[in-house]
This record gives sequence, structure tokens and C-alpha cells, in this order.
Amino acid sequence: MELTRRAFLQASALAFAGSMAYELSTQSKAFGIESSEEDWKLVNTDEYTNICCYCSGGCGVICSVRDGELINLEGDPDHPINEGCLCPKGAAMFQLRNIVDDKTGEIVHNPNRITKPLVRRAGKSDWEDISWDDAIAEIARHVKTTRDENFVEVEDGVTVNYTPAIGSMGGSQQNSEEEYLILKLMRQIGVIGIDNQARV
Amino acid sequence: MTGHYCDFKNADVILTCGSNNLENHPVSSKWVQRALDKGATWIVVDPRFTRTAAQADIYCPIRSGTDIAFYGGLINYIIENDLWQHEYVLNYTNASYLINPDYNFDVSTGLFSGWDPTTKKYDTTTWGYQTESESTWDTSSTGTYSWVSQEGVPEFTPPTLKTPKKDPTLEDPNCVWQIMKNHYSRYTIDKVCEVCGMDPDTLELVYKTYASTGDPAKSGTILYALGQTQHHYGSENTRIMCMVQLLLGNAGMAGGGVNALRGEPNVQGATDMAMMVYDLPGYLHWPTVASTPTLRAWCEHETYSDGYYTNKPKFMVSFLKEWFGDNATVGNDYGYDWLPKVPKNGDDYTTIGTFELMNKDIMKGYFAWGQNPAASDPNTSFNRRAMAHLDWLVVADWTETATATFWKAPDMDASQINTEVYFLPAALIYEKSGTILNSGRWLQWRQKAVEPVDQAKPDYEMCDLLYRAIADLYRKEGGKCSEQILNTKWDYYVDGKIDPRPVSWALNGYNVEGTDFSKGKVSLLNGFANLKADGSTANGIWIYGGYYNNSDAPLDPAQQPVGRRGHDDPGNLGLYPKWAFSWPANRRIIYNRASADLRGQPWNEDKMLVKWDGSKWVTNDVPDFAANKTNADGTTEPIPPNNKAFFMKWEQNANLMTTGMKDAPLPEFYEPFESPVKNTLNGSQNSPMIKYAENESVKKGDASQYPIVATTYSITEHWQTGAQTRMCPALDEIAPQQFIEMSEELAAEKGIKNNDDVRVFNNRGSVKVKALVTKRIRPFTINGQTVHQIGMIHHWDWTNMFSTGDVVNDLTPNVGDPNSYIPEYKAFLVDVEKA
Amino acid sequence: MATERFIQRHSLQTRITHDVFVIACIWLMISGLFVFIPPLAAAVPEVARFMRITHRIVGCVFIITPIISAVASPGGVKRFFAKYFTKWTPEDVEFVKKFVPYMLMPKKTHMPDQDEVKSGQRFADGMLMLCAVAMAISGVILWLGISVFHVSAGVLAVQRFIHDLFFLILVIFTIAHIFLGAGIFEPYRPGHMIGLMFGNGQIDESDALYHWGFWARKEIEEGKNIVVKEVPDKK
Amino acid sequence: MTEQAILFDSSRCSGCKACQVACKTWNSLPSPLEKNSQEWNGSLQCPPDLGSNTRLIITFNEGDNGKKYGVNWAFGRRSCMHCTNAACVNVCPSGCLYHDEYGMVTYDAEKCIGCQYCRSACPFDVPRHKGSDDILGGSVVINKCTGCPDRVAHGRKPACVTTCQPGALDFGDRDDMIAIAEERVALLHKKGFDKARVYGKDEMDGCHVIYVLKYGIEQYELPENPKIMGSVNASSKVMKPLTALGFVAVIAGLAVCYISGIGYHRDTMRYDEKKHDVIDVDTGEVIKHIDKEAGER
Repeated sequence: MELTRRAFLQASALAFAGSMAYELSTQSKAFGIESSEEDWKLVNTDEYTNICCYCSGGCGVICSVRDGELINLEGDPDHPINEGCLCPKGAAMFQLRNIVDDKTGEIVHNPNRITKPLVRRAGKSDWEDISWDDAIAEIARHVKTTRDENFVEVEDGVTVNYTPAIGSMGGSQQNSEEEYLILKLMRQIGVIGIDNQARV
Repeated sequence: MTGHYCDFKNADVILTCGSNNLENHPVSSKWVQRALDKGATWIVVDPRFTRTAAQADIYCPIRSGTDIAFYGGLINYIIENDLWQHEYVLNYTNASYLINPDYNFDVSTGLFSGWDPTTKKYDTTTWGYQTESESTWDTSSTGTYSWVSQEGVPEFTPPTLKTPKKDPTLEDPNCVWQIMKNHYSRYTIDKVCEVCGMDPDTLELVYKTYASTGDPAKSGTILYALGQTQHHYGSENTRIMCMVQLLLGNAGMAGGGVNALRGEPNVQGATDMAMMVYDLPGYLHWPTVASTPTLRAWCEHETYSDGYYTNKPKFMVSFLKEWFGDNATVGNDYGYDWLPKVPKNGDDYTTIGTFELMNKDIMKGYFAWGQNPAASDPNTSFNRRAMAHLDWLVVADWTETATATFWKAPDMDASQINTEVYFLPAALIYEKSGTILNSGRWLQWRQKAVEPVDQAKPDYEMCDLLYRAIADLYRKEGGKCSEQILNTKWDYYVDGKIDPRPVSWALNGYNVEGTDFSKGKVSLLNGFANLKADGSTANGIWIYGGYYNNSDAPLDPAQQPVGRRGHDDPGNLGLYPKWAFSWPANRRIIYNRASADLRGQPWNEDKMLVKWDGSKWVTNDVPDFAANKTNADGTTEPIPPNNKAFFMKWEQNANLMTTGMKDAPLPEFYEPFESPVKNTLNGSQNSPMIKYAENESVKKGDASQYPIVATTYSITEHWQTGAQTRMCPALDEIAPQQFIEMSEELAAEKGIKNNDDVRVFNNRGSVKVKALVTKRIRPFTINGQTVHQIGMIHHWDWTNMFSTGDVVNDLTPNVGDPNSYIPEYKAFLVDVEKA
Repeated sequence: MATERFIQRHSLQTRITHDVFVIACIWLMISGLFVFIPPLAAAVPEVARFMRITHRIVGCVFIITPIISAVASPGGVKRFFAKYFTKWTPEDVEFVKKFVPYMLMPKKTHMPDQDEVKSGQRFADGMLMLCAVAMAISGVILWLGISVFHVSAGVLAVQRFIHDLFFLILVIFTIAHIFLGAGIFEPYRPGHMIGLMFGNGQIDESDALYHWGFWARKEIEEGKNIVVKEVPDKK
Repeated sequence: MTEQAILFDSSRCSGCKACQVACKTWNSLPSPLEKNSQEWNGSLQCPPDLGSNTRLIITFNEGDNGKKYGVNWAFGRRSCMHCTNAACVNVCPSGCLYHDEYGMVTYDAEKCIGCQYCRSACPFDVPRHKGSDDILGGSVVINKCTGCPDRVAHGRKPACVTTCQPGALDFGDRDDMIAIAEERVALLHKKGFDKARVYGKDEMDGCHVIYVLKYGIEQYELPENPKIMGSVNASSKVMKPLTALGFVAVIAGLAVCYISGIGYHRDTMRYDEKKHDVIDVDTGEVIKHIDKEAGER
């Protein structure tokens, strides 16, 4: 197995933390601007490699993490495609999670992000909060009702088992394993209307 | 992409046409610059003088939507000036194949032979070959296809190989070469200039420069993106580029190929994974009512008579085995009937069609996974009204998108909309792990760096929650065809928790024996060559075979091919075979057999990918052809060079002319759906097979009302509908508002000054944006008439805390391509006025 | 008990205006020095930063004080201009000619009688006022130019030069003003010079006759501003 | 340490502004968050100028190319030039600005007193100040490119250089950067870009940012012959010593006066307004008689 410096560090980290090492077990909410006595922004950070979420260049990025919080994100210098470089969107990927408050100068979670499930009821003009459990239960019920009411078992003498009433859009944003699960989830309830960002 | 990003450095000429690669695929700039530093020439053909054009050696303007005229002219130029690569074209393409004598193209009507005016479809029989001889598969126990007769393999009648007639002299009037030569003889330089709007000197310079790569030692690459594809003949645009690359012998070369710069991070993966109506993972076809109602029919209809796709039943049975697990047996056709079949009106279920279905109250529930059709699809104001017919909508995303809040749109009345909308907060890319593919088909592993903020969850976890909840309901209450759901294998857990790694096992493929996901035990397949049609192997997507194949450490991606980080670069060609994994089988440049001549000697030693040394193949890249064969006794021996350079085709030669497209055997120029001028190349204004053009919602505009050509595009600072990038303050700061680019001439005509607010409108909508008046945009003279074109960026909508704007896709027409169903975003009509 | 006569030379308003102005001026000079003298700021940056804030606040006082005073007493402004922009008499000319000899040989040089404001005083005070105006204007431009209007660097540089130049002139004339006005110079010492601005604003008859002969005699003749006080008998 | 420099090759720049973003994210500089608060100014040059939280911008200028299509589209770079003869360092009253070991002009924000002399001194109009909108200016602190000394000290290149995809930015020994720049300019001349030139090699006694300009300098918002402004020199080089001199001279002069005035005696006088006589109080002697009839006062 080829090991670069970075891969070696990761391999050691993995060995240290066991098979689930690539998932962090704890997350600290206490983070803020780096204290001035630390001479280096990335002091005591762990590095994780990732791939940019914009165009299809597949540029490598390195996420520097301290105490479960993202401290920095920049190009992966070992990556053969981007050699550590990132375009403006890639260079701003850190901000998807954390941004600098322009009033206080402190680093905070991006307020534009929604991090709780929401539901909008019929005829209402705003969102309501909903728990994950309730949201999933309600969606499952919707799927069953819609599917059972609109299901074609046989067409032209052929077993077809599809529902015309449910559509699914997307997949180009997800990882491939997720794409497979989305595809599988949708096709196994009989969905024909599957499409993704390949065209739009 | 047939190549990959690093490969651009090997090109002698780079043609950017239909992409704005510096702005929208900025990493390409690094590799284009490397090529330039080695002396390459860079041509940019674009309606606008972009930041990409600013750095190119040659810039040539082109009216949006006229690429086939441009490339048709290039083909004509190559043929007329004898600049094509003779040995390559003669041996590796179907140039010498004889076509059915009934084939015809009628210039006056713009129709090919086989047109049925009632169904408005082509019967492609007359586009096919004349047959020389027929042969059948040897499925005996010692035959090449002995596997067909083995136990467990579904019964099917193997296809008959019809060897085509050929004329190696290329003189026969029915041979592909003569038909093609004749077809493009109308595409003269003057004609192309008249249609596309550039001047003949510039065009000829472009043709001459690019055609220079017909020199066998040289390679030219074409970088394209949605500028080529987002037309109602976008697939033909792509095909004609392939033809050019074949004529010049560039396909399969290092620094050559046809390179789609794809726009989404994992759109390559989504396409591979068949997140489309008609597709099945790995570019197979999903079962349809019309052609493949049974597994037997599928095997008979889909399996090629020769070439690598003779193996399709292996891929399909393995797919069904992975999909249904133990529930799939040879006795029940491996569960084939439980898969939903695409009905005859399957086209209606693609993106554009789904909104019509909603509008007709046929589609009632909708999932949007990180996609934003209420802002990104064409004719979005219609789409929003259609979505209001939905009973329910589920959106999984990072932020409030236009889709999640279509009921909050300025033109919608929430009190009248009864759709129940669920927003599921998704984890960011570095808050979860998994595989992503780039345009170069590289599968790379993403490591999770941090936990999702608050209650956000990865999409895989959402899928799991939904699957379990739905399956529970059917288990408890029963319902329509509940076995479809309950027989599906869904066991991708590690320590009881949903996890992407077992899914990776499924995608890579595994031996059924020795595998038990529930026990964390898996016998991974080395590659797709190990797949079998007898139910002993399982695989979710055959082309990924080998990306995650180390059974010794199935839970450690770093010890899998996908997690490799090696920098070896044999041949110094930027192939990096030990970095991650590239499908298929870690091939970095596909069709690489074509990088060497008939005797297996590289056209250019410096760009050696594969080479026959007289007794074996010496390789820098994994051979994308049958380089070795396995004998009955299990030994392998090399296969000496032959002409089978394109073994994914049944002919094993590349197709200059094809029956594979629905709308034309040879790309022919038609005007965009909405165009200010008449088609002067043939008698049909639009492609006869344009999709959805007759839908009421389209509201076609004509040039008397809306004389200005508009095209939509992205800028480097933002991305797609801006849902992600507008949430990044640093990006809003460097590109705060939506603008259109227009010429000084048009601005003067309309009394518009730079930075003015302007209104852009047509029958479908009206948007207010800023005007950027610039010399970089120049009016075109088409057929002697002045045609103005504006460029519109499309990254805004009403959502977001930091930056909002109008939805530009309210203006785009919801018509599409008959092969890919892609909408025509790149050329439509509008008018502009000062706001 | 003998009596002594005093002339009321400056009103309360004048004195307050002058004194507030003086305090502001001194504060501005001190706080300005923190910017002007690098090692000073480097040594105590916290103090320097505080001084810089006060430079702006006190600058406001410096500018507003005379304006308020002028608005409160338009007549005073008129009189002020009348006495400062008056015709030069032969005595005024003689005063200027004799000024340097007088400063060096006060015992041997006798100055001519003067009006209410000596010619030299008119010149010196005029320079002080010119400097104040120039400093105020350039200061305001520097301040607002940076914080509100974001003017070009060239404008700022020119204003800074003006600010520095007039600071130089101001320093020279201020020292001279203090030297004479506060009675450090011995010929100016007897009497109540300091009290004119920092006391009751009155000048005793003898000093008035010495400095401003024409004015003193006129005041005494008119008698309006004359205050008679009992003083202990002289020995 | 050898002198280091940033190289900016405008003929490779794609105008993507990733450098602007990387500068912001590495240095944790905020962007405005108020909805739609940023005006677009009719150009891709955004923000249009350096600002209190913007240390670097890419400039866009469209020049006539004399051809049928397109323009000479110049992508320039505006940020600290890290001059050897740095006006800001010369003028800084508090020793906040200084040259680091690599020759880059950096600063110790703790020492900044917010006077903003550096901004008005800089011939490139580069230094900006955080909090400069604060009317009292108590929180004004310099904010300009530092050359990322923290990154350089840890073996990385400055944030802007690291992120540059087309390789328009580089960082290394100043001599090497100059050599690369000169080679590039020679190539550009060969390609027909006659006005291509190196900038920053000799300007300000040598900058630590070296530019390759593809088109004429007039397209790049750069001064042809940058100099420390006369008024800056006058202020720092002339006015301060002159003021000190003036101060000393006037004190010295007045000291002489003071000495000459010591022991001065003057008689107490009184004015007899009726007789128009000025009388010595002690002797009763009439010092002066005012002849009113003759017009005396």
C-alpha cells in the first residue's frame, strides 16, 4: 500500500482509534477565535481528507479539526489533481459550516443553514418544527398512502409494479453509496420518475 | 470524460467549446496551463469573451446553439483537406462499413429515412449495416460462451453476430465514409460563418489549428460542458465531437479524447448509479414494458452479439442478487418482476415531464435530494405552480432552497397551496464519509471530519430511517405489492448503525458465498471480471468492480483502492494509477488501445499508454481492450494486436455513423427551439424529434416579439442556484448580485448603461437584473441580419439570509433532447428593457 | 487706605472661551505628540490609543468652543474684528521695528503707546488663530476623510502635511504667547497680566498704560470699565 | 533568511478571485452579513477596492485589443507590495509596521495606534484599518496583507498563493521569482504582448511582490513610478525635525530674552484724565503730557 506522509498520519490515527476512527465520537461546541498565545492557527488539529463539493474536478481538501470543530479547510497539497489549490467556491467551503460574524469577529455556525427538521402544513405560510421521528413517520405514511392509491401491477399483460405518483430528484450531491441507497429506496417503492442533476 | 483532468497537459491543441473551463472548472486551468507551458495551442469557441477566452491563444465567437454547424464544418474541412488520420479511421472506426442502400437524408425536409410522421419517431433500420455473414455463440462446455449454459444462469437465446459488409477502399457510395463526406459537404466555411456568425478567417484558423492534431503523433482534446449539451440536440452535439476526435485519431490518446467537464460534484456517480428513468447502474438499461418485460427478454434485448457487452447477463443477475439478496433465485428470475418497469410513456417521467405530471395531478409525492428544481429547472414559474398540486414534498438539503420554499415564492399564495412540505437537514460533505467520483471517473474517498451540526444527518441515514419506516408499515399493514419492498435487501449496517462501508461492498461486488453483511463478513470480488450470471456473485454497479476489494480490511477505506494516495506516474503522463481508483478497472484513459497503431506501436512514444513488444503488452495504463485471454486450463496468454480498439461496441470499432441515437444517424444542424433566424442548412427549423415542444406550458416566443438570443451560464464565484454559495458570505462579497452581459451596441439601442437595472422577459416570465455592458459581447451577423445575444447568470432566487434575486430560469424553455431529455437552457429568446 | 484703579479688559465669556480653548489646545498637543513622536507611542501603545480617541473628542471642543462663544455674542465678534483688523498707526510700525531690540534690551528700549491690541500682538494672535483654523480644518478632513468619506490617500497626505506644518507654527507662537502673556518675560511681569485670562480679566492702571497707552487713557477718560479698589497703603 | 517574494503572473491569472476568498478564510476576516447589503458596481471587480476586512482584490480592466473580437482583459492584483523602502514603515509612529525576516512588511496589531498614517503614506494606497468607520476611532487597527508569516513559518505558502489553481501566484526566494517573471515576460514578448513587463523588481527599492503584467501598466491600477509621496517625506523627514528645531530655537531665543529681562524695573504709573498727564505714582512726576488739542491720544 502506498503511503504518503498524510496517509501515514491518517493510518496511525485509524490504528489508534480503532475501526470507527474516521467518525468522530464527540463534538465540542466550545470553539471560537484562536487564542492569541497560540502561535499557529492549526496547532493541535487533526487532518481529514475530503473532496470538494462543487464542480466535478474532484479536488482534494484537508479539513483541520480541533476539539471536534472545523478550524480550517484548504486544498490537499498531496492531491495530484489540484495540488493544494482551490477555486473561490472550494476555498469558501469552510463557510458552509462556520463563518466569521462581521459584528463580533467571532467564528459561529453558519446561520443560513437549517439543522432541524421542519414541516410546512397545508395552507400555512411558515415552517413548524418537527422531530425526526415524527417527520419520518409522516413521510412514510404519505409514501404508503400515495403508493397504494396509485399503483400499477400489470400493464399490457406485463408485470410492471410501478407507481406513477411519486418522483425523486437528485443524487449528484450525495456520495455514491448514498446514491445507491436513494436509488434503492425509490425503486423499491416502485418509483419510475427518477432523475438527477445530470441534466439540470 | 474519456480522459481525466491531469491528462489535459498532454494535449497539443486544446479546444474549449461549450464550456467555460477556467471559470466553471477552475482546476482545469492548472492542467491547461501545463499544456501551454509545453507549447500547446489553446482555442476557445464561445458566444461570450469569457475569462477563459481571455487567456486563450485563439478566440472564436459562435452564436449559441450552432455547434453542429461549427463541427460539421470542421469535419468537412478535415475531409476536404485530407487531414484525417488514415490508419486510425480505416481500422478503428466503421468508416468502411456499408450502410443499408435505403438510407437517405432529404435536405429539403431535414429528415432522415425512416421517419414516421404519425409517431414522430425514426425507424432506424435504414441507418444500419449491410450484413456480410451471420454467426451464433458457441455455448458448449468448451466454447467461448460456455457460461450461458451453466446452472443458475437465466435462460435466454444468445444474440446472432451479424458481421457487416465493408469496403476498405472507402469508395462504395453506401459506405459510412462516403455518406458522411457527402452529408457534411454542405457545411462549407462560408455557410458555417453565415450560421454561426464568426468571420471566415478566424474560423479557418480554428479549423486549421485543431485539424493539425490529425498528425498521428499529436493529440487534441475537446473540453465541453453544458454549453454543448443543454440544447434539444445536445446529444448530437456531443456525438459530432466524438466524430471529429475519431477522424483526427484523438480518441484514446493521452491528451486526447472527448472530455465532459461535469458540473456537479458527484454527477458522474449519479449517472453511473443510474439515477435516471431508463437506466440501471453501470450504464445498463432499467427494465421497460416495451422491450424488456422479463429477465429473459432483458438478456436477449440488451446483450451484445460481440465485444465486452456480451457479459451483460452477468452484470444483471449480479445486480438482482445484490438488490434482493437471498430472495433472488433463478426460479423467480432473480426477482426481476419486483423491479418496477418503465411504462411506454417513460419519457414523461424525466425531469421536464415530471412537472407536467404534477400539473395533471398524476404525480403527488416528490423527493428532492440536494437538488433545487424550483430554481434550476427550465420554466420554473410553471414548475412552482405545478408543485403546488403535490400532496407532499420532501426536501433534504443544507439550507432553505427555492424548492423547499416554493410556496413562499413572491408569485405564490401560500394559503392556496395544500402541499405538506418536509425539510430534512442534511450533513455537509465533510460531516460524513463515502465515495465521490470526479469527471475523470476517479472514485475517491471522503473522510468524515466533524459531526453534523445539531440535528443534521447524512442522506444515507435519512434513507435508512425512511426505508425502515416504510417497510414497517407494509409489514404491519400490508399493501400493494408489499414484496417489492419487503424482499429488498437492506442490511448495510455496522454495529447496528447504517454505514456507507457495507454499501461500498455492495457496489464493488462480492461472492454470495462467504458473505453475510449482518455478521460484518464479506468476500469481496477482485473486479468485474469475476462477475457471474449464475447467482453466485452480487454487485450493485458492475463498473465499480475493484474499487473496494480488500476483504482483509473491509471497514477501512484507507486500505482499499478507493483510499490509495500513491503518486507513481508511469510515463510521466499524469496517470497516477496508484491514486484512488478509476472505473473501469482503474483505466485512466479509456479506448487506450487506439493510442497505438494496428501493430500495437504507439502513435507517439512520448505518450505511450500501451505497446505490443512483439510478445506481450507493455502498459502505462490498464489496457481498455482484450489484452490477454484465459485458456480453459486457467492459464492466460497475451492477445496480439488487432483492430478491436473499441470493445464496448459490438462491432468493436467506433461509430462514425450510428443507429444508437433516436434523432439522427449523423448529427445534422437544426436551429434552437426559439431562434431569431431560419435554418438555412436544411428544411426543418428544429430537430424533428424535439421533446416536449408541444406542451402548453412551453409558451414558445417568436423573434418578432422577442428578438434577442439569451443563454444562461454560471460564473466562477457561484454555483448552480446559489443555494450553497449564497450561504457563504465570502462568495456573496465577490459576486453580490445577478447580472446579464450585453453588448455596447444592444445597450445603446435600448438606452441602457452599465450597472443599470434591467428587465429581461419573454412569454414565460420576467426578471430584474443588473446590466453589465461590455465589449466582450458583440452582436452577430447571421444570414445578413444582426442578432443580439445576452448572457444571463442564474445563481439567485428569493431564499437566503445574505443575498437574494430573481429566478432566471423563469425564462428558459422546458423543451428537451430526445436522447437525454436535457432542457434547452443555452439558447432561447427574450427582450430587454431598462427597469 | 489708598485706592487703585483697574480696567476691565476681558469679559467673563472671553475668559472662559480662552481658557477652555487653551486647555483643549494643550490636550491636543499632548495627545498629538503620541502620534508625532514614534517612540512615545511605541512605549505606551495603550496610552497612545486612548490619547488618539481623546484627540478627536477634544478636537471637537477645540472647534466648537469659539463657535459657541461667537454665536452667544455676535457683538463681541464685531468688536473683536474691529480691534484686530484696524489701520496701522505710526506707533504700530515703530512697535514692530523696536520689538526685537526691546526683547533683547528691554531696559534700554522704550516702546511707543499702543491701542487696545498691540501691533505685534495682532500679528502673533493672528498667527495663532490662523494655525488653529488650519489645524481644525485639516484635522476634520483627516478624521472624516478616513472614517466617513474614505477620501484618497493623496488628500490625506496633503492634509497631514498641513496639520504638521501649522503645528510647527503653532508651537512657536504658542510658546512666545505664553512667554509674554503669562509674564515669564520680566518686563511683562509686574501687575496682573496672568489674571487677564485666568483671573478677573482686569488690568491695573499702570500696566495698562505701559502696554496699551492709547487704550488705557481712553478707557480712563471714558470711565465706563474702571473699577476702583482699595489697596493697602504702600510703604 | 533569504528574501522571499510573492510572484503574480497576470498572464496566468484566470480572475477567479479564489485568492481573495482564501485570504479571508485563513485570516478569519468577515464579509458583510446583512442581506443584499453589497452593491454590485458593474464589474467583476468585487469588492471594488481594498477595505477594512479586505486585504487583497483582483482588478479587472478591459482594454481595446485592436482585433475583431474580444478585449485585452487585464486581471491585476491589488494588495501590499511589501516594499523594501516602505513608506508605511517609515511613517508608522508606533513601530507597529516592520519588515519581517523574509522582507515582507508585516505588523504587530497590538502596537497599532490607529493613526492611519501608513495608508496616506503608501504610494499604492494599500493599508486599510479595521474599525475605521468607528467615528471615534478607538478600535481602529491596521489590516493589510502580512504575507501570512504564520503559514510561511510552518512551511506553507501564503494562503492566496496556496489556493491559486492556474499557478498565477507563486512564493519563494525573491531572486527566483524575479527570474521566473523575467523569463515569462520574454515569452510574452515573443507571443506579441509588447507591453508585457516585470513590476516590483526595482520599484520602491525592490518590492517583495513581483508582478508579470501582460498588458500595459495603465490597465493595472498601478503607479508607473511609485514614490514615497512628497508630503509624506516632508512630514516625516522635514516637519518633525523642523518642529523640534523650531521648538528649541524659540525656547533658546526666549531664554536670551528672559535673561536680558532679568532685573527690569518699571515705575508705577497713573493717568490724570483731567490734565491728560501720565504721572509716576512714586515721584509724582509727569512722565508724559497728552496734548489733546494737538490731536494726541
